[in-house]
Amino acid sequence: MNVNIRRLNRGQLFERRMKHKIYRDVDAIVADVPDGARIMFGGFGGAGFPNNLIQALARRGTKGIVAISNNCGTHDGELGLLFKLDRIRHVIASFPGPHATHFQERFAAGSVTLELVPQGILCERMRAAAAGLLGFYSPVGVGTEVAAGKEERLIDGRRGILEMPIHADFAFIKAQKADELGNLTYRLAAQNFNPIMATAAKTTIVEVEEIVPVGSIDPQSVMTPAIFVHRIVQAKGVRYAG
Amino acid sequence: MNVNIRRLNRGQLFERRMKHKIYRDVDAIVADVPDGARIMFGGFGGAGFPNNLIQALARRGTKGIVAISNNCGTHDGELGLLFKLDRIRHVIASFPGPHATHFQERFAAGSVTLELVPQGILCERMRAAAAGLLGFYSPVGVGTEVAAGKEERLIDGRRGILEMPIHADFAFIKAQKADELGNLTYRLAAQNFNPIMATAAKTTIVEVEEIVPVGSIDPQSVMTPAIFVHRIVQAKGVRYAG
Amino acid sequence: MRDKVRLTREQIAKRAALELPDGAYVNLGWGIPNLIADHLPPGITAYFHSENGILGMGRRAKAGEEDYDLVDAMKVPVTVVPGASFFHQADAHLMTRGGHLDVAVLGGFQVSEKGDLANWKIPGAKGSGGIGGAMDIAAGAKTLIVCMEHTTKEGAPKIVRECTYPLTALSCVDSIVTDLAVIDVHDAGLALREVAPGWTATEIQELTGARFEIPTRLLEMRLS
Amino acid sequence: MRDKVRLTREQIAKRAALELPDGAYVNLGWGIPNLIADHLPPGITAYFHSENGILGMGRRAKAGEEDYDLVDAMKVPVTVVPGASFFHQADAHLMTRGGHLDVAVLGGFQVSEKGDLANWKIPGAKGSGGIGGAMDIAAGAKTLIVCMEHTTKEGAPKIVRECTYPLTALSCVDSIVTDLAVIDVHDAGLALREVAPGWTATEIQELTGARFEIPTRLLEMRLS
Repeated sequence: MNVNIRRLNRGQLFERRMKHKIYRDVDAIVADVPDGARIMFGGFGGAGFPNNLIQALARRGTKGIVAISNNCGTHDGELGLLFKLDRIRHVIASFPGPHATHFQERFAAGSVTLELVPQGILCERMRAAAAGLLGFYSPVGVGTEVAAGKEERLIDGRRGILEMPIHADFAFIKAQKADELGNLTYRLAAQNFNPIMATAAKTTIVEVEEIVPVGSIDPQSVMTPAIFVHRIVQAKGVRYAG
Repeated sequence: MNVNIRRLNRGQLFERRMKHKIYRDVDAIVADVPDGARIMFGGFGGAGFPNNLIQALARRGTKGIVAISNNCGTHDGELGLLFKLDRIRHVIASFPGPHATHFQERFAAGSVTLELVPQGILCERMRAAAAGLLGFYSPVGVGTEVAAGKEERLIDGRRGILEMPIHADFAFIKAQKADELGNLTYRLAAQNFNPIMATAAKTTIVEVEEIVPVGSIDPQSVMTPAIFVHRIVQAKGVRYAG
Repeated sequence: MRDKVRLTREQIAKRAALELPDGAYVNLGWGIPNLIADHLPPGITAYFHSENGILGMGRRAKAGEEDYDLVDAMKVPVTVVPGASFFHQADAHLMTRGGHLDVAVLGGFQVSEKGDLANWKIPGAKGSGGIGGAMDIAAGAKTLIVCMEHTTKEGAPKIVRECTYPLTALSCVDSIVTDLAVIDVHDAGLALREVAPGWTATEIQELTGARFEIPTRLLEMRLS
Repeated sequence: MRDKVRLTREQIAKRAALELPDGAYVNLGWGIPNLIADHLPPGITAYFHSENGILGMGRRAKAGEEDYDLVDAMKVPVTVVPGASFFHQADAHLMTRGGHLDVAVLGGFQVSEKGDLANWKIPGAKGSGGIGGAMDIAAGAKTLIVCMEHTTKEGAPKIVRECTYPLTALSCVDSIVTDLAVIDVHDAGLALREVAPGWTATEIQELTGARFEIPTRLLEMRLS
């Protein structure tokens, strides 16, 4: 790397700042997540799920959650645990999934409500929140159930519906590495929703496989810049194999 | 990299496809850019300008260009050359710049028209085009000259103005490396507008410092995936030092 | 009279694979389309896109080779080809919605004569249903091919005048490849292009819920 | 009577630097704000954002150290600190507009009593003018501080009831640091917080185009 790195002689201060972000355990990092919180959960296809944070949240007992997630878990795994324990009251998802048994039971019984959103629009509505936009017109879902109740408009000869930003109080995400300032990297297809959600919530909580010293991630390889990351915990990988 | 790489036994075909993208010289790569073309030009602050492509376009003689660019050149450098030769009739820019002398003269004389756009909104309107969105509401510029003629609307208590996508026929961009399929990397702050413009135009033409074999860029380090890149030429770096 | 052949799912996939131009960027949906990757004709390269952030997806991982951070949209461990790239889901759908994919091939429950597609929800089926990436892909692909059986298990036509199933997108389908025919969707309506071996255009029309134009020279579906 | 001191540009920058919370993500605009990076008080770390795609921008590059792919928004070759990151301009402005920057410090031509800012165009000036990133930054920063001279060269107030210059953003300014005072913008209007050494609140009010509230305990501007 032919980058000029400024030598900082403020080791202590850096450390003080770092300490604000790094937590020793997964229970402490979710300890203030209140009932009724709107929470984004990363992960797709078994990859990149913040399973340790989800399990810590289950232990904490937070209820009345509004969850934003591509799917609704796999049996007891991933978000499945929080549905099983009746902690989620409403979910915004693109593909709840046939194996999201705890969700499906509660959805059928009417104890959980669902807003079904096309997957790319789910991403884009979160990104709009992250980017300070107030809404956008999209051709996706025009003429389908998804358009119900949404304003439709003809723009340059194309039909579009107005989509609104999705904001959240917390994002629970999973990354591969964090440096002590909160710069993140992800592995292969385990990025999925994580980098978007990291930018879209008021407080982003990340579980990582490894915490590395500041300066050890090439600035050109950072996938989520530290500005978006508020709390970090190192947690042993847990993958639901269901 | 713990990625499973499929061994392809289709070397010849890969090569045929590559040949569609790789051009031998900068004059050939712009030979079909017609009068009146809408062209996005990357670059910011002297970094990441496709100066070789700009000079080739000047030699070709394309006129009546609608240019989309953060600024309007530095004296004879960057876009300055095309203004000097009276090849640009309209420009969408965020900061034409005090050193854009050829532009400023023509703007004062009325022979070039300007749409002035906030820099982030310039990015976002190009991204909307790239992402298949039809428009978006933004709080930027509310109550200012920028809002003139735009629809304003109150959304969740915030004032927003409707911004439309910016499409283009061509993007002229500069990258550090391309592999033979068109995967790109950029160096340090020389990314700037290039990755966005690459996604937003019908035909993306890139000048690179180096063309490398397929497979030599780590899939996790690709900054612009090959799907966005249509033509590649290796060109010796030209930086305008004005 | 020749035997009437109904194509297998693999044969439908093989026939659809012939529609891919060399070097195309392609997204394959669930079901029959997902079989296409294994049935590319010799001499054709396609770069497969997965909406979870992969361009240049390769074959499925072999036993022992699985990396669960490298899965396709169906959770199946896969591989990547040289020249692949990874990105996040918003960029993956910038590609789908923004017209960057040359071809998408999706499964279908119904296709209308105007090219409307219904492929995400069966009326009356149990559960919440799920959209996934289908609506973004259908709205944005340059060319959309639907692969499906020509009729339901009960024999009802799946190519219809108006879809009665919940829609995925309006006027999005370019071609339909079924076990009985290849049918194109034009502005003027449907046009039969090929029939499965042994079938006449009239017989296909009887199993189709919308009228199609019959070409002067009707081709037989190539199976390889 | 004490000598009346007007702060130098460096002193304005130094005073503004005291407003930065430790660990803040900060964007500095052209002019006086750009001097702040060199005047951080001891014990304070700030991470500087540049709208061309840098977070963690460091000091200017020394002679011989310049890399022209690593420049700030003013084209000046810079360095980065450990823990920096690079990204494209759309992501850089996702940060500005989306409320991710803790503090932005911009220059100003005029600030109104409602916190409206005019800082991009002087009426009647030659040339096209240019907005750059100012409107995105002003619309989105969590805290916006304006650094400027208290009056124009001709002595006209730059803090006014209504801006007469072309606006950058409405109701965006939180605090104003000038060569004569620190003034906060509250919902109820302006509030004087500090005055330059030797000045009284009344004297500052005479040079200010809008009324401000005077605190019971008026502080003197700290210069270091």
